[in-house]
Amino acid sequence: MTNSWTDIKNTDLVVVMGGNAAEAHPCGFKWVTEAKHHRGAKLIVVDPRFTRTAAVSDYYAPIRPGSDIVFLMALIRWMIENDKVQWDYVKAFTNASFIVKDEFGWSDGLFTGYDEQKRDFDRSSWDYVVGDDGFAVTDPTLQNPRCVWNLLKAHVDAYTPEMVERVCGTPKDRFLKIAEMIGECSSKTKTMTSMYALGWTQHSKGAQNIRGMAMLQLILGNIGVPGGGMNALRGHSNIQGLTDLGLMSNLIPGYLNIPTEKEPDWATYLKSRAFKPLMPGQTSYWQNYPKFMVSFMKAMWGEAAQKDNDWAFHYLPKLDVPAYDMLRMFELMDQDRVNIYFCQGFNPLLAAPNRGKLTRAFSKLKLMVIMDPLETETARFWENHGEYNPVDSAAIQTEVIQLPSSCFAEDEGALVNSGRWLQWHWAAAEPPGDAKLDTWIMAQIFNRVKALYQTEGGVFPDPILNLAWGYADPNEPKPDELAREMNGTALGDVFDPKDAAKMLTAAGKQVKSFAELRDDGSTACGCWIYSGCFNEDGNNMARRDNADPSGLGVHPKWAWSWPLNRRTLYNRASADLNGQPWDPERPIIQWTGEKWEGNDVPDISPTAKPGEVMPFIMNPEGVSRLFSRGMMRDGPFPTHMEPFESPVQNVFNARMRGNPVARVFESDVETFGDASEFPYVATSYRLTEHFHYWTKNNVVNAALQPQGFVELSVQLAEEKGITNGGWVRVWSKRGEIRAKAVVTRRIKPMICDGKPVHVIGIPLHWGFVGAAKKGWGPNSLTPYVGDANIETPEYKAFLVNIEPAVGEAVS
Amino acid sequence: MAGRQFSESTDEILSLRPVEVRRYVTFTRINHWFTALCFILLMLSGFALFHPALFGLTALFGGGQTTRWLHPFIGIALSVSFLGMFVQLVHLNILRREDLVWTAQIGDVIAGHEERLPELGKYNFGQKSVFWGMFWLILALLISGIMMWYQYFPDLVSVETRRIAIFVHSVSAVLIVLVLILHIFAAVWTQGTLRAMTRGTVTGGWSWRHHRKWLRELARRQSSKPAE
Amino acid sequence: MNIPVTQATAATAVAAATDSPRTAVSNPPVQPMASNLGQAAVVRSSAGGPVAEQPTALTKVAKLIDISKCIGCKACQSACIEWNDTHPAIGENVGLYENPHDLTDQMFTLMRFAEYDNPDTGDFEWLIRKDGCMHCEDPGCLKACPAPGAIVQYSNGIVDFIHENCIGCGYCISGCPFDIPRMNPVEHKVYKCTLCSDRVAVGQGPACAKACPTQAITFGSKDDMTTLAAERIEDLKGRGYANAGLYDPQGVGGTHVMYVLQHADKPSLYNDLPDDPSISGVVANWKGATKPVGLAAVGLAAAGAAAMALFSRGNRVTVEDEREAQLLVRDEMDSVPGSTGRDV
Amino acid sequence: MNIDLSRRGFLKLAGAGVAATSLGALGFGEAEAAELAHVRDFKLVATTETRNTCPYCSVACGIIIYAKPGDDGKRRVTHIEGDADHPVNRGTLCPKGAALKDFVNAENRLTQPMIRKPGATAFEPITWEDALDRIARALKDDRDANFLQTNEAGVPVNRWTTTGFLAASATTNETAYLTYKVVRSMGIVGFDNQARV
Repeated sequence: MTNSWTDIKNTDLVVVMGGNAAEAHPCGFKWVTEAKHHRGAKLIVVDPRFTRTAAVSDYYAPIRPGSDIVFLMALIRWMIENDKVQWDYVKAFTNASFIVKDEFGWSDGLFTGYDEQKRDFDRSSWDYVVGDDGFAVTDPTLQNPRCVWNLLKAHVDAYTPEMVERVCGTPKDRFLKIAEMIGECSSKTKTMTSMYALGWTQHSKGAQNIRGMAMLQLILGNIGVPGGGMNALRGHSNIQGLTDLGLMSNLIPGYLNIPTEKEPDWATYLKSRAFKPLMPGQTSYWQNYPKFMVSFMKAMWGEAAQKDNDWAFHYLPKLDVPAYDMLRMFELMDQDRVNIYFCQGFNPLLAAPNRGKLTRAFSKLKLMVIMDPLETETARFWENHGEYNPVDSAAIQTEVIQLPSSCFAEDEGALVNSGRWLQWHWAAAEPPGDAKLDTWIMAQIFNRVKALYQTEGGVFPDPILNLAWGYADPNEPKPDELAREMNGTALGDVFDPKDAAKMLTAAGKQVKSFAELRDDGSTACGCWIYSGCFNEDGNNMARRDNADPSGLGVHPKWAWSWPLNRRTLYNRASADLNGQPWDPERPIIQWTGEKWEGNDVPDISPTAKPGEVMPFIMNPEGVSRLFSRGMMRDGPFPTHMEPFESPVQNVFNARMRGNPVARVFESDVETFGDASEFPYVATSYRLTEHFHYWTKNNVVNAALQPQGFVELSVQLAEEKGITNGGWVRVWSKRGEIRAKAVVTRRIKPMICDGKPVHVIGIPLHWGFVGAAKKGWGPNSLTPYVGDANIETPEYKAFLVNIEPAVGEAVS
Repeated sequence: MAGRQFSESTDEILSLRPVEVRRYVTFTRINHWFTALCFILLMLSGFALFHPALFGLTALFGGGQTTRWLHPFIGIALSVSFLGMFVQLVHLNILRREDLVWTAQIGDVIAGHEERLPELGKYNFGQKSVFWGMFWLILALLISGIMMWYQYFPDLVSVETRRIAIFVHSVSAVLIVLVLILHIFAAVWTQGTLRAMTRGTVTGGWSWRHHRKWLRELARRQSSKPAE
Repeated sequence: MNIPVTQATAATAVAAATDSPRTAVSNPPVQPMASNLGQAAVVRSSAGGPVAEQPTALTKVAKLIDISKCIGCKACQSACIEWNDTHPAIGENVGLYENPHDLTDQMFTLMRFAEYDNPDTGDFEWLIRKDGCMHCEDPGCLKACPAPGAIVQYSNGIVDFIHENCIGCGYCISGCPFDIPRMNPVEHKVYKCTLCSDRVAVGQGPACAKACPTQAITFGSKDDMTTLAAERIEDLKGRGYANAGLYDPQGVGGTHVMYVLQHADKPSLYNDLPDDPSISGVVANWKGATKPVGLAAVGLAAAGAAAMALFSRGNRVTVEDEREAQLLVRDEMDSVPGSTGRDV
Repeated sequence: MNIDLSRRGFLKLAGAGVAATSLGALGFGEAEAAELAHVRDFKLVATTETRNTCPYCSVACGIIIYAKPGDDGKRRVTHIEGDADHPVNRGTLCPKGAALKDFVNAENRLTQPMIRKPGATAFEPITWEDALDRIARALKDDRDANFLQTNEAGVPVNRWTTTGFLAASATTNETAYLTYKVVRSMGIVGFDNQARV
């Protein structure tokens, strides 16, 4: 989220598209009802199903799963056509005026540079024209036909309301009414917020869905302002934290990167991360990258990381592929190229796509280690549960070790909420039986492996032997020790760069914030964006002053928000070129003539003059991007792409299947189904009564929605002879499930490209362990393909068939 | 053989001086008193739940919960028991022409001028009314009682029907208690009656006075028995 | 930084809530607190059970359920289960979102879902109503109950069951105009929402109102809730719901659980919420006239019969009657031709 | 004789009825049966309160955990409720959060390490010592066998692809950071977390 949960109360219009906030985030959704009640805000819901969010909306429109880009581009087109543009914002704070290279273009649904063999674009043409001075060329008058604004106008021209009706199945009048409501938020004093979640991410072009809305928000001038923003409603309680901390193949805490093979040394690695400003006088904050990186290496390897060994650069692995993400690992497993796999609080057997493939892949492991507070299907993938898990245990040679871990009630530490607040919590009880804290388990594993290397030697033991492990009890590092390590410590005295005589922090003390981090090895910091969370003021994450002096829902002294306790990202953009708030009634920060001040921590240097330094300091341009250059693999503008399994062909290019650059493993190609065999569109989701597969173990939540079901329209039910509450069989090319049928008027057939499209909703929760009735997850059906940029699986749009089935099978 | 129109086969003149007549055999008397016992228990437990002022009666049964579950079972017992009575007594309780005359001359009944009334069989219209009153009210109580027997039949009828059932049950209960009072009163007021249900016999005078046709038939029956 | 853990000690003084709570948004105490809901606050009690002569005058409370804010998430059900330590069964799907499928003795509140195609706007609406005890000012359950003190009404308006006194007859189930109370088939006691009387008694709001994520359920004084409702109704009218209104049915004297309805002209749209509920005439008659009249009739009859038995001579059999009987028997026996004699 | 007896009997009966009636009217029954009105004992009395955060979604609602010692002397959770002081949830909780107690105390909580041997049809208990030693041994062996120090071009790559680690989504930052350190120090690249899905 760019903004915080409590900030939503400042909005005038909430658009829930690509999500189901009321069901997935009920307590956060409170701030929507608050905005409706006290600000008269309106709520729009666009969703294939009439959800419980829609139940309290002011306006609802249906949409075919996987067609969101068309809807969003059509909204942009409508805004431009009807002059619903926050012009001052667009001209000053976006790259609308930047001139793009002449070679860049788009035709037949593809941008320039496509290589069908590689399934990749050559993105070199997707960039600005850069002048001899090294700065990008712009046309502030927006007259140049090659400026971003004019290219955008041309790009969205095809996305007419009629096109929306044709591709999305959304009635034209519904679309136009929504466009009109949204258009009102181009006013400087009206804001719209976008609340989305997996409804946008779980597509083969998920990132482009989100970009589409982000662009719309920029055009309306809604990024950085109270009540605005792009608000990704993160799923799990610390998904944000784990992402911040880089627990991914290619990340280092604080959104730094693991080097690739093309960066064989420190100098090369840093060279591609120079982040030289693309416009004169701009702050390009990533120029501090080396400070963050060196401090991280010092936190990891302490004394072993020195300037002369490039800060132990080779202790880091180098990637040969963009990422060894979950899907790639399961693919490698299936190829018998993985031996050991750890699942820490994760149930991939039900969470990853194409369960059949997963079972096959897990069966090829030598050892699987589970750390979990609860029983999971993954831990028991080898156990026969009749039709619910029809495996031959004897044939599975995988050893499985299941380690009982603690849960939230029993441990201490911080979780990062969707609004980037780090909130500390304390242990209330002791783990049951012999269950142990995760930190203890990780320390035990590490210490034992280290001891083996110490006694036996082995391959490249250095990074293990030298890992910084200065914890009071090496067997159980304490949460506050780890938090302090993440915050960062001065290893030597840290001085003010502007005044070498002024010592900011003495050696041995906690650094105050990442502003004190250095690239000379005098600071260590585990996660630079968290720097400031546990400094010499104490544990700021444990703060509990809920005061809100501004009344804008800032709560500056409640817990701690990264970065620097800033509650709204890009908040500099909430003020105009003179530094005055666009909306005087919602002033979040303003320029006093000398510095930035206000209700939030300014997202810019406090002395950066408003007319000179632009708000988007994390971009070398200083402005936001309507045209994303080569940053995304599938295009600088979002363009319509059908799901890999779609009932209709891409209107731009009938030959194009799904996202043309999404990664498809060879073995999975044949598992994609066609509309001839699988005529119905399925979409998967979670019900508000449940939390993924966890609450299966909870008798209360199991009672509130006890049994697996699918939802379908009255019309489809009649067509197929399916009765409400009766059994159905749903199958795709990859597997089948049985479930009860919920026949409802909340799902209605749509007409797309002249033919009726039926949507079948498949909620997830059920498996073969737990208190709830046994059942299947939708992942028995879903295709094994992910988003082109981030590999999130396409769970929200795929094809199935359905028929009535008979009662409970014997298991 | 002389016809048996006004008497049971077990009714019999037992002695002549003085005349003593068997009115009820032992089985019938046990049946009656068992029914009566059930009735009393039902009345007590029913009254306890009927009016708050009488809730204290639940103490006799060991509290409200016990009273609540016991009452319907006693009701079933009574119904079965009464059915036995019904089978034994029903044919002499069918209304006859003389019952109309009796009813028309109810004043003479109350005044004790029975000589002005027609001769009656084993039962007079009052007794028949008690019989049929009991029958219909027990039937109503049984049916409505089952409808409101929540422990075993929670979903037998709709809430609306159950409300009516409860209403019918309580009104019927009041009526049947009134019938009972009439029954006991008549038994007491008409002296010499009670022994019919205690000893099983009545005096000849009682029979002559109240049920002369019955007595007459018994005498005829016993005189007309074939010779040994 | 405040202290994260507090340990209550037995030595802590017993505090008491002086009046009804005005909100559900507060954290409950762990120190012993005196309850203000006891015999002293009872204004009505079933079947002539004991009431306080001068009941503690507590502010009337109400729970306001704003259906236009309700997202049907069932947090109220969940919070209710956890607070009241009930155990609803894990059932099955029968094609509905209602789970359990109805109120039970283990589920005091239930989200009911109604799909409605609004003919006036052409829009589809999903009307979700939290069902549960309405805490009537004139409670039909209390009226129907035959067990003294098994159902009481406190001066703050809460209608509560005193389970020790419940005899399990189920009359309250028939007496309720909203079909709310449910029998526990094992204990033979009837259960329903208590409005979390144990929480209210120590100054806390009901668990459901505290939990409700969108604050569609709010709790406070009935006056405050009525004012809040008016504000919400105004907002809804501004959003095109011309018939938005408050559901506080006067047929039962008003209720201490009220709804803000988008379509207050048609409460029955919301899964058969009664349009104009009142205590059934049958129940009223049964508990009204029948009781005293019936008892009087029985009493009078008994007394009359007793008096007559005492003071009138009764119908006696005379000596002449006995003689007449002997004559008759003799005559009848003899009169029969072919008689072989007396078979006595 | 009969008559008199009968009359006495009747009077007795009538008298009993009147007596019962009067007793009832005098409140005989209530004094005996009616429990005075009262509410349930407040169940949080004498519990400990701990501030915590709901582990489900990222609204991260503030919660208060109420606990008291169980039979084994260990502190056990008896109730969980929203923290009214929390600026985001203001004491509210969703249907999952409101039922957290039954998550913590779920029957399916794991309480001891288990091992499933190759081809076996069931888990069997194993001690922590043995389990951790087995894991460490397996890691060391696999790493030594499959760690790739340089690629074909001779560039140092120091990666290990035959072992993977899937991290959680509800562990604390502190656990996550420690996990990061351990996994990265070994050179594991098959590293991912729930954010992927």
